[in-house]
Amino acid sequence: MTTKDLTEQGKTNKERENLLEVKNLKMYYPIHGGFFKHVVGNVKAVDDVSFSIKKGETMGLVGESGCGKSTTGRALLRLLKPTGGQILFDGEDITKIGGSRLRKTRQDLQMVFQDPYASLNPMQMVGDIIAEPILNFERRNKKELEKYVKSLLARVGLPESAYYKYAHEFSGGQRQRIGIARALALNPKLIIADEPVSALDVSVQSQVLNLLKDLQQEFDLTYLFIAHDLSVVKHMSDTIGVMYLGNLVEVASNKDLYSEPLHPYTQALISAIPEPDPKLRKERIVLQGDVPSPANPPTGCPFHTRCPMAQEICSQEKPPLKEVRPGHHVACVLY
Amino acid sequence: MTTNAATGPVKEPDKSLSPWAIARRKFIKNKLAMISTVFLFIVIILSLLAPTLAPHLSPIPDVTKVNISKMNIAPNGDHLLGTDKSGRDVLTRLLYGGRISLLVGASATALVIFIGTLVGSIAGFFGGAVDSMLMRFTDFVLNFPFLVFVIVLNTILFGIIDGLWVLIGVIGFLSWGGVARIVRSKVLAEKENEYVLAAISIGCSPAKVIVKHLLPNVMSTIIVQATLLFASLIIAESGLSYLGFGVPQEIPSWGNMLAYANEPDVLQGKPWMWMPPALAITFTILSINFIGEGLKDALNPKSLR
Amino acid sequence: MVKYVLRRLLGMIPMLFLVSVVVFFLAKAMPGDSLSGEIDPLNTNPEYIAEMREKLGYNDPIPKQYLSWVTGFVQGDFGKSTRYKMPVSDLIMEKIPNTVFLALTALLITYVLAFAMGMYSGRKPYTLGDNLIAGFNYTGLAIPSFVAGVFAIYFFAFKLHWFPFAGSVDIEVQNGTIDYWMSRIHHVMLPAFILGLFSTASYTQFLRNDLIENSRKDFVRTARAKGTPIGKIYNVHILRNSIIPLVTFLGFDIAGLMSGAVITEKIFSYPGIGLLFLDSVNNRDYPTVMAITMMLSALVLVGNLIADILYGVVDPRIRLG
Amino acid sequence: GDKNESSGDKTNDGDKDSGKATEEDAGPQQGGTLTYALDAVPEGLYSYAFYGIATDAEIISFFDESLIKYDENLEPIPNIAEWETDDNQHFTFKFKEGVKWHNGEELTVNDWVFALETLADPDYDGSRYTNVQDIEGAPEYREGKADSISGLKVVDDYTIEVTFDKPRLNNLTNIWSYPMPEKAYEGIEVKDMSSSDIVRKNPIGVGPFKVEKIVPGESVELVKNEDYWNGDVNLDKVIIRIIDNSATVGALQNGDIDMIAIQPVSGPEVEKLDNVEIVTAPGLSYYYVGFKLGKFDNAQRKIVEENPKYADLKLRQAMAHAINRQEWIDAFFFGYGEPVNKPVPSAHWIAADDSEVEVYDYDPEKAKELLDEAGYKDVDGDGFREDPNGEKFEVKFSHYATGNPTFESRAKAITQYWEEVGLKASVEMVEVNLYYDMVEKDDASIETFFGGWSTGTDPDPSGLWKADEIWNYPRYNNPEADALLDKALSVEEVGDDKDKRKQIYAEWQKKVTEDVPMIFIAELDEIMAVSDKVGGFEMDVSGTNNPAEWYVQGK
Amino acid sequence: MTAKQATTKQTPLLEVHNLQTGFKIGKEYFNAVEGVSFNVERKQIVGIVGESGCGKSVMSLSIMHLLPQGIGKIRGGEILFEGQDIVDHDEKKMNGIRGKDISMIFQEPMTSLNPVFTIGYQISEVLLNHQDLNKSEARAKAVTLLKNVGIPRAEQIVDEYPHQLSGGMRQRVMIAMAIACQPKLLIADEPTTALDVTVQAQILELLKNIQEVNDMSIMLITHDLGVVAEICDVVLVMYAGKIVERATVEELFENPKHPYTQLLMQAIPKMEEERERLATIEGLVPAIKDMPAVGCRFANRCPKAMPECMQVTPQLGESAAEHEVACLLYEESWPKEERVGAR
Ligand SMILES: Nc1ncnc2c1ncn2[C@@H]1O[C@H](COP(=O)(O)OP(=O)(O)OP(=O)(O)O)[C@@H](O)[C@H]1O
Ligand SMILES: Nc1ncnc2c1ncn2[C@@H]1O[C@H](COP(=O)(O)OP(=O)(O)OP(=O)(O)O)[C@@H](O)[C@H]1O
Ligand SMILES: [Mg+2]
Ligand SMILES: [Mg+2]
Ligand code: NI
Repeated sequence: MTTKDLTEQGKTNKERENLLEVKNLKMYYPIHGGFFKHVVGNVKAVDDVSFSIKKGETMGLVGESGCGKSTTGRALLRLLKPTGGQILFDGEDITKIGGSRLRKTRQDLQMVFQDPYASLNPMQMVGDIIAEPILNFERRNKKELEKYVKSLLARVGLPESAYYKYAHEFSGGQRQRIGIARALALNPKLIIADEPVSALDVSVQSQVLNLLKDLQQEFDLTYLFIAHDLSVVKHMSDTIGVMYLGNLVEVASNKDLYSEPLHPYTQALISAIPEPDPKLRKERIVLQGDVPSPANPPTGCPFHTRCPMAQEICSQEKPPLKEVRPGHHVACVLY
Repeated sequence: MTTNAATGPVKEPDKSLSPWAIARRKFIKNKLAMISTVFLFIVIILSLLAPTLAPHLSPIPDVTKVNISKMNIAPNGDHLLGTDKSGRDVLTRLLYGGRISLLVGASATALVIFIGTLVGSIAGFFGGAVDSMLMRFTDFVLNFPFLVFVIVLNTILFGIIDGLWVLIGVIGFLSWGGVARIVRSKVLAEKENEYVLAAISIGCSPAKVIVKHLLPNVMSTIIVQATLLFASLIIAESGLSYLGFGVPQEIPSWGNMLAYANEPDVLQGKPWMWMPPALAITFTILSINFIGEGLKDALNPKSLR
Repeated sequence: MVKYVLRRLLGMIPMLFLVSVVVFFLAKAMPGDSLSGEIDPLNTNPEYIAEMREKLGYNDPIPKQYLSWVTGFVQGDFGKSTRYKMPVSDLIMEKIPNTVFLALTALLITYVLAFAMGMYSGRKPYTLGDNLIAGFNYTGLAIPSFVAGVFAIYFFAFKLHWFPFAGSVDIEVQNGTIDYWMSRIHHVMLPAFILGLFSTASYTQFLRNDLIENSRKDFVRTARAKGTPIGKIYNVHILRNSIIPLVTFLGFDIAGLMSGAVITEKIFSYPGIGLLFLDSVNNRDYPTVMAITMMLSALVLVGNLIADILYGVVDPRIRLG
Repeated sequence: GDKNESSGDKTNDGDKDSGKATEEDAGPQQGGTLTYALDAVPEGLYSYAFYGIATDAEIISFFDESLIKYDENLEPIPNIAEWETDDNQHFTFKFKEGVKWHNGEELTVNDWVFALETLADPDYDGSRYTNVQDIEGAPEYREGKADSISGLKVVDDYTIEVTFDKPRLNNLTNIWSYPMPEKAYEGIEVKDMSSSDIVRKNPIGVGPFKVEKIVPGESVELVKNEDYWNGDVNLDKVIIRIIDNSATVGALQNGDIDMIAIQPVSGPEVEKLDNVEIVTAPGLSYYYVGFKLGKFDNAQRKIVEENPKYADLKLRQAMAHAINRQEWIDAFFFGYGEPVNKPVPSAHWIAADDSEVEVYDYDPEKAKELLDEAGYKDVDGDGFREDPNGEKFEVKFSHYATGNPTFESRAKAITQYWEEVGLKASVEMVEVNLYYDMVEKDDASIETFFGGWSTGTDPDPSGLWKADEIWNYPRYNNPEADALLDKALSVEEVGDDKDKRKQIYAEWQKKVTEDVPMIFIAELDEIMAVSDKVGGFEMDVSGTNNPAEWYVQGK
Repeated sequence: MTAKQATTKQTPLLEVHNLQTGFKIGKEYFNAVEGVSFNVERKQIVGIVGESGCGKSVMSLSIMHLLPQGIGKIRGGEILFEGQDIVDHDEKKMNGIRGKDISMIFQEPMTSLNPVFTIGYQISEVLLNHQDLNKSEARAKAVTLLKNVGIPRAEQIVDEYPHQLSGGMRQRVMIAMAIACQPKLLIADEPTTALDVTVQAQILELLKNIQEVNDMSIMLITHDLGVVAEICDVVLVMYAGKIVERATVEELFENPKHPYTQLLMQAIPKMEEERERLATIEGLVPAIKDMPAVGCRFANRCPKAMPECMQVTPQLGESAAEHEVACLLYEESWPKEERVGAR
């Protein structure tokens, strides 16, 4: 609101442009071993991922547990230092910056976290939790600040009285709203929502999803929406990226992906989702086995170990992400 | 939109207890812990008031003066706990001794907690090379056999610095390793919680993350550790004094008073000289331990999440 | 595993080196000439002292002195005790069996008692028995060991005549006979109990709490769902989990008991390392003090290693490699 | 100097006559075991030639003996050997025949020669060379210039002539009188002797008991020597146990131990026990409060500096008068001691009578007077006296600290006496080893200090008092006094005349007491707690009687 | 499916009548399950859905007598297993049933296995508890079981520890353990919630197969309506300790009656249809301490609530009808105009 400057306001009306561009992002976690705790290997949590998000749109990221979704999200916020690649935010490469520059950039980049129970400091009052990001960047009159925070609370659907309470007094859904309010406080351009509803009941999940949608419209927000539930992602996103073992295997628009999934993994994923309709009981593609360890990924296509359509070549070459239809990217030798 | 409606329990808007307040309530409900707190409080007050109280409790309130004519008197009306081998009033010395024993325990604890928390939280928060370096150093310090090093260091420093502070410093410097480790592991565990990431993402500096977000959450562990340490350092003081490597003899402390039990004639013949400090130590430690247990229960984070 | 142990042992070297540096400088900081017992303390002839100092290298630069001390040390030459006029290594070898025996007995008593009481308390928390055990534990934790020791002598030795009040063995029995060992056990029981009192109390309490905590774990529910009798659940499923931390304490105990023995050995006039150490400090027998300090430091390291190895052995989740 | 371990043969019940546990008994009984306790840990050097501390000597005395012993006047008398001399330089010793070592070898003069040569050996690592250095040729032997000591002339197995470098009155009392079993040491280099088994594990002697077994640091088992040369041994066995101080009373009461030399502090408690008697004998040690009067230069072996603070004699006298020694002794030594007025323990034959020396009785008024005279007056009204220049004056009193908590209070008590006469005083407790280091090196922080001396059987006080001796801690520097000490030893001056010698020493004592380089505080009794079942035990100033005569009843 | 063939003649495998289970809070007991009644027929898969905290787990644990000791207690009702009331069975009698006739798998495959025993040991244990086998036989059988649940390298896996397995594998191990003695009833408390969709599909597939092969009944607890639709025959919808609706799976999804059920269904985003807004249910399931004594427990969150809902407690019919609902809107006695009929 107040912190938004006018030139940017102007831009939003123009043709939608990329707010975030990720090029060949790599994020390896070192594995320490031996007595001297030297690096003995790497967990390739994110291995060469590229995508971009347009201003005002939502990019969804799905994939199974451990495939590197959170890591991607955290790397974008520079909560982690990427091993390689570029992150262009608003045209600026933020991979290498640090210190105060980084902190400034973070004003525009915020995150909503997965675990509503762990993402709020239990020792802080809700009011302080939401006010803290603001105080980190500017001095504010106390009264004014309180008013602002309360307006945010109201906006996310919490009573003003929540200001003086502590997180433990709230339910999961309410906590998630507090987390959203905190992310909103700095009036960011991009919000990374890392599985914001995974821990919630369906009834509450829908509240949060609705809220996020409303806020997007109201504040012209851009989302990177991470979830493991394809139906939720589909509900929220304009484009969807499917991740598998640190790789982006398919990126497509919402509609394309569902109507015409290209990658065998995406197909299996969609088919595995139990439809809440007994009439739709169908033959499913049931994948065998589990996701391999990213510390020791298979050679070639990461999916070939479980792929029902795997060919010989799959185990040798890693297929790059190609645009096979307009706006539909896939990394598979089949295309 | 439906989501705009207030969903919180609107019934009781004023009920908002901070985690500390909740812990306090729970602690107050714990009878044993409360009795212990009161007891410890009384012990502390009595010790602090020693100079004021002494003249009322004993005809010879001077704890340092030797009274040859009043030596080895068994407890009687004048000397409620008798006198010791220097003709000093045992009760008076008990009060003064409490000051020193508690002071040594408390200051050493404070020192230990300070160093331990500093090292542990920095190592835990930053991880990587900083962590390995600090933890190696911690291991190194932990490697010193405590008693042995205290004795050696105390012998060296004896007479160079005021004896009491030597003791506090030496005990403090040798004992922080455990706290550092515990704080580190707690910080590591706590760091996994997303609120730490959240704090970084909203632009908090590392120092602020540690001080404002991590430490309050690790504090419960630190407090519990502190009580345990307080107890064990009081025991350490008395043990060292008993062996003759603790508080300088001219300063009354419970340990120094207990050292009389070393004398061949005291143990069986003059129990009033060593029983009071022995009981004082035992009950003080007992109450501190109970307080520690109470705090552990009260601060149990499971009650919050 | 063997490789792991070897690597860990190798890793101790830098640590021992640092410790040795510290010990060396501490010794240097102590008043008097500390590195050797070679100078006759009764001979005050200045020429003699100067000559000996030169001969023994006290006038060398510090690093050189350190080097010669540490090389001697590595080769098992800990110097000569100024007090006992014999090689420190012999002195230590003479005392160490006693302390080891004491420590092992203490360990045994500790673990037997802690297991018996902890199991009982953990299975029947908040009962009378549990409260009694808790009472014992809290007292054990609160009474300084020397008070407990002095008390124990008073009651068990002088009043009840159950145990001897001093020494490690009755001198009149023949070495190596059954009587000899019985006498040693008889002598060691009381000090060992006092030495282990604190650990006994804390382990009992630890085991109890851990049992209670583990009994709430999901896998206990699974075991019950399988129809496993509750006794077996406690004795097998829960205990096996609770043992893990306790067993690893064993490693730390080794060093802890050795240095903890200082007070106990003094009270019971039990001739071991602790008493030797105290005696050496009191008599400024620096070579002995240094050797014992180094030995105990090394022991702490070994104890840690043992703890880690035990951890790997009892906990399948930790793999050593 | 702790050489008072030789045994005497005459009873002296001491002034605290509670002893003589044996009087009414029918007579010595044969057999039985005696448990003798020590409250300190021996170092384990079980040889007179090598031991370092009195605890070891106490054990050695059960199984080994000296060639000569001392009566209750500390006069040497023959034991295994007799001697003759005309000039106090040439001595002829005659050994008893048939005295056997525990290994069966017979004791001959060669064993003694062996002992003396060992002590004079450059590799010898004990501290007793002083006891042989006066023998003619010993220094040369030590320097390697001779392969035997020229002053030793073996006449036959039982006769030896010893020549000293010059005549001295104390040559006999000074010479090393403990033979070593040469055969047993065969093949052991001198430098290895102190660590050899014969010293540490299987020591042998000629005494009434044989060492059967040693548990280091804990106990020693001795059995009757059937071949004892000097009559029958009553006891079958002696067990020596090391116990902690704090267990003394309990162990005595329980009968776990039969005998132990106790500290005065245990006295009252032990006296209360029904089954234990206390036997005392006057000791040869005394406590003092020293003044640091100067600084000693170790290299030049002389006192090079005077310390002005306590230079005023009247100040020192006043400080001496201020102390109520009787009260102090009763309080801290429970009556097991007496005020001492001179630098020689009263039991010693050279001790002067109190009438011959300057006595500083407790007299605070006199002390104040003296201080007033000397100009130490309270000019600023703070209750304490300032020095003659009006500067603040504070007496600093140092005392050694061990684990013993009473040290601090007894030191404090002394300063309180001084404060009562208006001298501000403070105590500094210094860790005991450091303390003696500081005292010896004349550390600036030592002004007045507490100390204790144990004198030996040799009456000569030179080692502690002459200006060129490092152990002259007060740095007492009076050439007249030194001259008297020299004179007392000079054969030309004194000859055989003991009275004359004593007279010179008395003069010297008077001089010292006049100069007050130290305030003599107390001489203590030796105290032995002895179980009722023990008989035949006696003790005097020269030590206990021969353990061969001890026995136990009722077993 | 199998359900319909089996219903008629035989007694139901499990009959639960008016089950009440309470927890001690402070000194008082509060019911987490309040008068629940239902049947499980042989070879039937019964799904139980509801929000978190509405008593699904407590109910299933009550059947197994696995409530936390000293805190949770069955306070009334009957549980008839094959016609026999097991409510008053002591621990020993229950041990004869648990693992043999009724077995259970849990939500958290990570913590439900004992970390310090091998997989083989843990599977053998249930066999040794109930069958007269020696150790090596039990082990051999464990290998077979592991193979049956589709674990590769079964011979090696038996000697491994739980931490060496992935979540899906652990859940398979749990299933292997549960079916070891060919129980008649398997209670599965959210067996797939912690798993990824692809793995969830595997496990559901497995459960279906096993059910068919072993002829057992399954009580499947879940909060995922998709899962219910996938494999269940009959569905119970629970809310706040009560069953609010019961129907065959087709009927329920076709025609959800209770407002709660309706909202639940509308709250989930569906793949095949585009919905701008999702339905929401405001508020929370009340804590067991705050349950209203009378009235519909859903009333305070129900968009269709009437004043009467606060005063009259709706009852679920006990008939074996295909579709039962506990809501005043469907009570015949209620004024027609305010009733919401079938759409
Ligand atoms: N701090 C870390 N150190 C080492 N490895 C890590 C770390 N954090 C994550 N990983 C590993 O990186 C991989 C990707 O993790 P990430 O958290 O990004 O997965 P995710 O897709 O978010 O999974 P989920 O759905 O469970 O949240 C995983 O294999 C994980 O084990
Ligand atoms: N041990 C317990 N002590 C007290 N209350 C309990 C306990 N266990 C469960 N409850 C209460 O019982 C009610 C029902 O819990 P239950 O675990 O059956 O819910 P659920 O339907 O299984 O939910 P979820 O989907 O989260 O597993 C809840 O309100 C819960 O708070
Ligand atoms: Mg994640
Ligand atoms: Mg549940
Ligand atoms: Ni709305």
